[in-house]
Amino acid sequence: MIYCPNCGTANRDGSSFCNQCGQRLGGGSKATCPFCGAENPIENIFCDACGAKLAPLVTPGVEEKEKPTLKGLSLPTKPAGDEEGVPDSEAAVPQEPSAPEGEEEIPDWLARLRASLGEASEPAEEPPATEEFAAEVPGEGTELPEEELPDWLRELRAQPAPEEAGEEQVAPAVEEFAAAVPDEGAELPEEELPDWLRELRAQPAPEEEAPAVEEFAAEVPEQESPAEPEAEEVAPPVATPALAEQPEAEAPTAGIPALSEGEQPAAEVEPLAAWLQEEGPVILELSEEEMAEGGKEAPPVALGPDVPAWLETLASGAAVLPEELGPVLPTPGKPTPEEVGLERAAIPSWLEVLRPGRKREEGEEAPAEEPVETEGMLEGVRGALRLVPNIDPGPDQFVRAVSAAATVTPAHAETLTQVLARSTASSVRPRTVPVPRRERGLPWLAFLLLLAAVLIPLVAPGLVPGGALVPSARSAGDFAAQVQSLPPGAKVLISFDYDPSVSTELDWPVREVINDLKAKGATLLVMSTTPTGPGLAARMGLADTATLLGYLPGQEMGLQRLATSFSGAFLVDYQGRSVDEAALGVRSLGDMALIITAASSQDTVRWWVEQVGSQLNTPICAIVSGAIEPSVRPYYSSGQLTGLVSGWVGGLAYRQAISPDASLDAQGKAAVEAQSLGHLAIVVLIVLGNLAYWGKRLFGGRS
Amino acid sequence: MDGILELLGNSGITATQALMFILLLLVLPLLALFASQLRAGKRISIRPIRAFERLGTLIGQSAETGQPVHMSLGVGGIVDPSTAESLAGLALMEHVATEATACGAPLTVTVSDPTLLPLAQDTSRRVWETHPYQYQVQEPEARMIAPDATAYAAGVMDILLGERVAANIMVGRFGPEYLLMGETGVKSRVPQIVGAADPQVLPFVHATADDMLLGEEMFAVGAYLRPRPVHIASLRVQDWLRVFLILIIVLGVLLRSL
Amino acid sequence: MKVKFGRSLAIAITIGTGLLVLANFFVRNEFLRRVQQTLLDWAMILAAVALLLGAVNVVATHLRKIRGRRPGWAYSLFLLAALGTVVLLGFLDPRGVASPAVSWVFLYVHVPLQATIFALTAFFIASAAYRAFRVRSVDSFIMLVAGIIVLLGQVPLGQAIWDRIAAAKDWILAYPSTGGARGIILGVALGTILTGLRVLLGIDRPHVK
Amino acid sequence: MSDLSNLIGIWVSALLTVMVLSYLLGDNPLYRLAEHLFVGTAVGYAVLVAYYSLLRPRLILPLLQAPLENWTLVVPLLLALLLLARLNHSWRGAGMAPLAFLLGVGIALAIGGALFGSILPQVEGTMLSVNPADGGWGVAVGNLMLVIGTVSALAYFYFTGQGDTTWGRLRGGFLKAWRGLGKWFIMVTFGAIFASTVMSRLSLLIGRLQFLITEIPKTLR
Repeated sequence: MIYCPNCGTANRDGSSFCNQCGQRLGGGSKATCPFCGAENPIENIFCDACGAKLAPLVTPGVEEKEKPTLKGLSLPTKPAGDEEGVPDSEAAVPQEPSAPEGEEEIPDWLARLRASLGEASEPAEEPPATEEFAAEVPGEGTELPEEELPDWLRELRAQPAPEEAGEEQVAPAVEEFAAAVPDEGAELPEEELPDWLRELRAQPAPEEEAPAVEEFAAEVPEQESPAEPEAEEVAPPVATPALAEQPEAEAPTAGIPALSEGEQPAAEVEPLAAWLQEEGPVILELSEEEMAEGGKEAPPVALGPDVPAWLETLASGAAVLPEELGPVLPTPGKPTPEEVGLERAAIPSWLEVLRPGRKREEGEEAPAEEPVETEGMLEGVRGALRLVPNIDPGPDQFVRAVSAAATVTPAHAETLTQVLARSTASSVRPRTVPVPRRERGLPWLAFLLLLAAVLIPLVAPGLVPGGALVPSARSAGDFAAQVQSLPPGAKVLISFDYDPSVSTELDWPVREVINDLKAKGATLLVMSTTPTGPGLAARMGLADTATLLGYLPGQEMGLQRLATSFSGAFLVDYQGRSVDEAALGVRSLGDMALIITAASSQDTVRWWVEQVGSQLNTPICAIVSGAIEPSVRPYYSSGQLTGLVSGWVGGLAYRQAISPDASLDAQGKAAVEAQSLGHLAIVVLIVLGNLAYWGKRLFGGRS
Repeated sequence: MDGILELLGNSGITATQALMFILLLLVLPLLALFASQLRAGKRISIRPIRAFERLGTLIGQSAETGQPVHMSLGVGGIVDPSTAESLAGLALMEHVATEATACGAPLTVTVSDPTLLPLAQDTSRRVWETHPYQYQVQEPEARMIAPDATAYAAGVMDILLGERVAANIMVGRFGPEYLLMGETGVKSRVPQIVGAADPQVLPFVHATADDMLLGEEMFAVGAYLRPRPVHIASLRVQDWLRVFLILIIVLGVLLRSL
Repeated sequence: MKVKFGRSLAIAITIGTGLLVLANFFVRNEFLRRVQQTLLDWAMILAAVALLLGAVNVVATHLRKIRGRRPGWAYSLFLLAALGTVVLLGFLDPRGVASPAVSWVFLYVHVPLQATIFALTAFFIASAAYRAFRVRSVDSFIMLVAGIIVLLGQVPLGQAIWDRIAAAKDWILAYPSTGGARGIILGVALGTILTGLRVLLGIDRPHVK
Repeated sequence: MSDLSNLIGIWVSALLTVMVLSYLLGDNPLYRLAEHLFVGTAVGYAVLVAYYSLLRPRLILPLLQAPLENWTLVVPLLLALLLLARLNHSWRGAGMAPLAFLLGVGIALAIGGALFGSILPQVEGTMLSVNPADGGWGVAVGNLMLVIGTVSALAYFYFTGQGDTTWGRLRGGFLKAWRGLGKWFIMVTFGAIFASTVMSRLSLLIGRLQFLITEIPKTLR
């Protein structure tokens, strides 16, 4: 199922557009062109459809962020989707100071946000909205349009939510933030976006971060206290109490499962808990894996082996001096516990984003429309990894941080999310347990049986019922008749269109035919459409008795040219000498009395029939591998091929047609019997396979 | 009608050529129409194809275990009739490479035809270069094994046997040598997603792959994995042409029979 | 700017050559035919050059493997030795591939190796048959029946079991099996046309950075 | 000398054959060795063929011997040099032009091949009479199976669907039935092709075994 990021409707897998609201589904690694609305691959700099510059959508320039006010924005992109559920308070959001000026400058997500707000909010003239927000936040908090938040943010919310020690704590915190933020946060340049945020994008974090992580991680256990009450104490000074707590809540088995232990009555909790207990460790492992991929990070210490790396960073970061995080992270300082108590005003805006969501009003509906994961390791989780925000962001910081994040992450966060979301249960088992993939299918038994079946007649012929009875084939008889009707000195073109792979199968019939042709006194010209064909021809001792024209490159086109003009098709022969067409007496393929192709692919036969046969009256015969006989036979039935020998059995039939009295030699007999028994062995294997399958299915048995 | 045919014949165009040309031209307005309909918000659903859905899982497994993903682009090149199949493989490769680098799964891409190699290399380089932390992720390795199909298969067998591969994704042109690779993958218990078009090969794909892209499904990579209106429109056009062909066949059969 | 120009140029080249070569399928015109043939000749030459590049890639890959002492590096030594020997022998003798030394290697090393490796498919087909023909559903039952009839219809042993099995095999191969294969082939052709046209229209650009 | 080299050759090839067949006992160093030798000779041989049957006679010699007559070859020469420039990493972008050229040719061949090599003959070949008066009941039923098989297998691949309208549902149900039928025909095809491939592959194996059983004793005599 795919859930619509806009309205949450479940859509069939593979849907591209939501059945309910028409929202495009399936991946956000696209940039919507601000002019024509076309979706472009994220790496495009210019719109595929109209040529507009898209670059700023992907990487907003620095200037943008420095413009404090937002001028009029009209939203050229998609029409509003589902407006329900978007609280009024959001109307103000677009006026957020960090938003860009020109239309082209609007980041993609913002554009969509705008769109979803409807035309009503054409907010050009309004003053910077920060104050307004400040007023609003403590009371109500703003719920942002769900589709706007990048997945990773959403994820953040989904995880800490059950953790919140008590929601009362949150409100005061919010209040204070709200007061502080407008002044402080607005200045924070995007460059200071902490590395860990970037890291959420699924690549290993930059090198310099590693020491910091280590240190923070080391800090955490000290502050740690196992129970709620402590958490409460810690909470007020810390920006994101819930996050700080996470590491503490170590369960015996894994870090995360414990987090869900009965603390949180929120709507999401139940499924989340189930998920966490079952599958929690897995995410962690994945994350670790990602971290480890770079090979540069310190292993996530101190928080329990199972806490996802990003959570760890997050937690430790939050627990320690948040205000310093930005500056500190690149050059790790030595934060002391005292610093933790610093005033919140200093909290960087980006951190604000991580603030746990506001408490839901009584009677307010839980966001039921949030998608529940139905498959993969997040099964049962509501909105765990969706593009729906579940964070109650600080007023203007929301947009800022998201915009910052959006600039850094778009494609990669999305991609990772998709990967994660699609992981199935099997992908989440601990590494040590081998993932059961499929049964082996007893190759040993199969190999032995087949070898025995083939070897027995070769060593002791005459045991197999049916014996060496060769099925007579009319097509082989026609072939023989063609060869026998050749006048002496007739020119015959033989094309070696197979390679050594099937030489064992085709060499013998080809040799038979060549011997007969020689006996008829035909003039042989030998060519090949495969690079190795000339070598195979030379092997047959044709070097002295025939003209080896060598390799004709170009496959079908080469044959087409050969059919239109023989001259120039072969510049040099197999030996590297230039081909003298006059001496050969050949001006076109029409001079040939017979063309024979020995082919291992039906395409080659088709080329001969279509490119050569359709232009000339020269009869074409084919010697083909038995595997392609069914697809080549129609050409014989339609008369485009005047003779057909397929594989060994066809070769035997051909031989019988040439000299009906001669009986098969011992080797030929043995080969036919081996063929018979080999087929029987395969049938036996098929039966065994079914017995094994049905035995297991009906009577259980080992798995 | 005869007049038109004569006119065409004089300028070197036969009736069948004209017919095929019309079939080809039919695509353009349909494509434009459907694409604009989609852009205007028309809904079209596409049937689910499991192989595309499983792709991410396999890459996730690879990221988890650190074992590489192997992707084969087949034995076709870009200067022969198998070009389209090679391009389908390439399109899927771009997607796989993007996901693999994003989550840090090592990826090895192998080709057989030397003309396809530069495209595979450029694709992997492009994916890698757009990665913001390119110097900390591995660039997907694109390499040629051998221009000969059997030798290529032998080389792939070597990778499947020797490199503890987490997943084997093969999309492109495959011939009878496929069985060597596919069955080795089964034997080494590597999960496989295979897309092939040749009916001679498909039964073996069916027997060895966990998920298959059967025939033309492999050409739908664009529409399923990086959906743009034009890709979905392209599928729609394909379906219309399909109906067109079916109608022609049925009509022809009726005419012949009556 | 430079990049952009290069991109446009590349797309223009693709579309231009594509249309020139394609035109030939629809019109019989001597001039167009000669243009097409010239283009195809050039393409063959370029493909050969690409092969040289590919060989360099093969050598580089295995040299890296050897230098890094990665698992199996010793085999890479043999691979490079075989490659080097063949190339050296070929370039020492002006007859190239036809020289006795190269012919010997081809005849006694390359052909048996290729033929035998390919012959392994016989075993693989056996183990695949063990798995593939299980009756899990109506679909697989149909496959089983068709498979067994064709399997036995091809050999004398089958005729000893049921004398009309060869006819049954021929019927299956001629009608229902051909029908299914045709559906697949037609579908692939449609996919090919659309994929090709997307490139010719400049919508997909797999070759452009 | 020739006899001796042949004798050695037969023994070498027998040894290599056994080395490859040792794969059946499991993946082992002998097999790996043989396989790497094979890949090496394959690449080497391809290089020789590319040079001796393409580059030398079609590019190098004409330009050296009669540069004025073959002046058009300057274009592929230039493209070839651009392609070779890829060896230098900073020049990688230069390879775009020759690749664009190759792709253009390849796409045209693919489209042309699909139209004239697949669609035209296959559609024509499917327009068969299902009238028993034309060829008897056997042929008529067979042809009918072929036509139904082709049409339903083609319908099996239907990708897109319509919305949840009455017409859409009706169409969906109809399609579903056709697709199911198509699947059956495809399975028949799979079974038949699988089985008919067995024949060819078994004969390859038998051939290799016969080589071991018969050729080696000959050399010992």
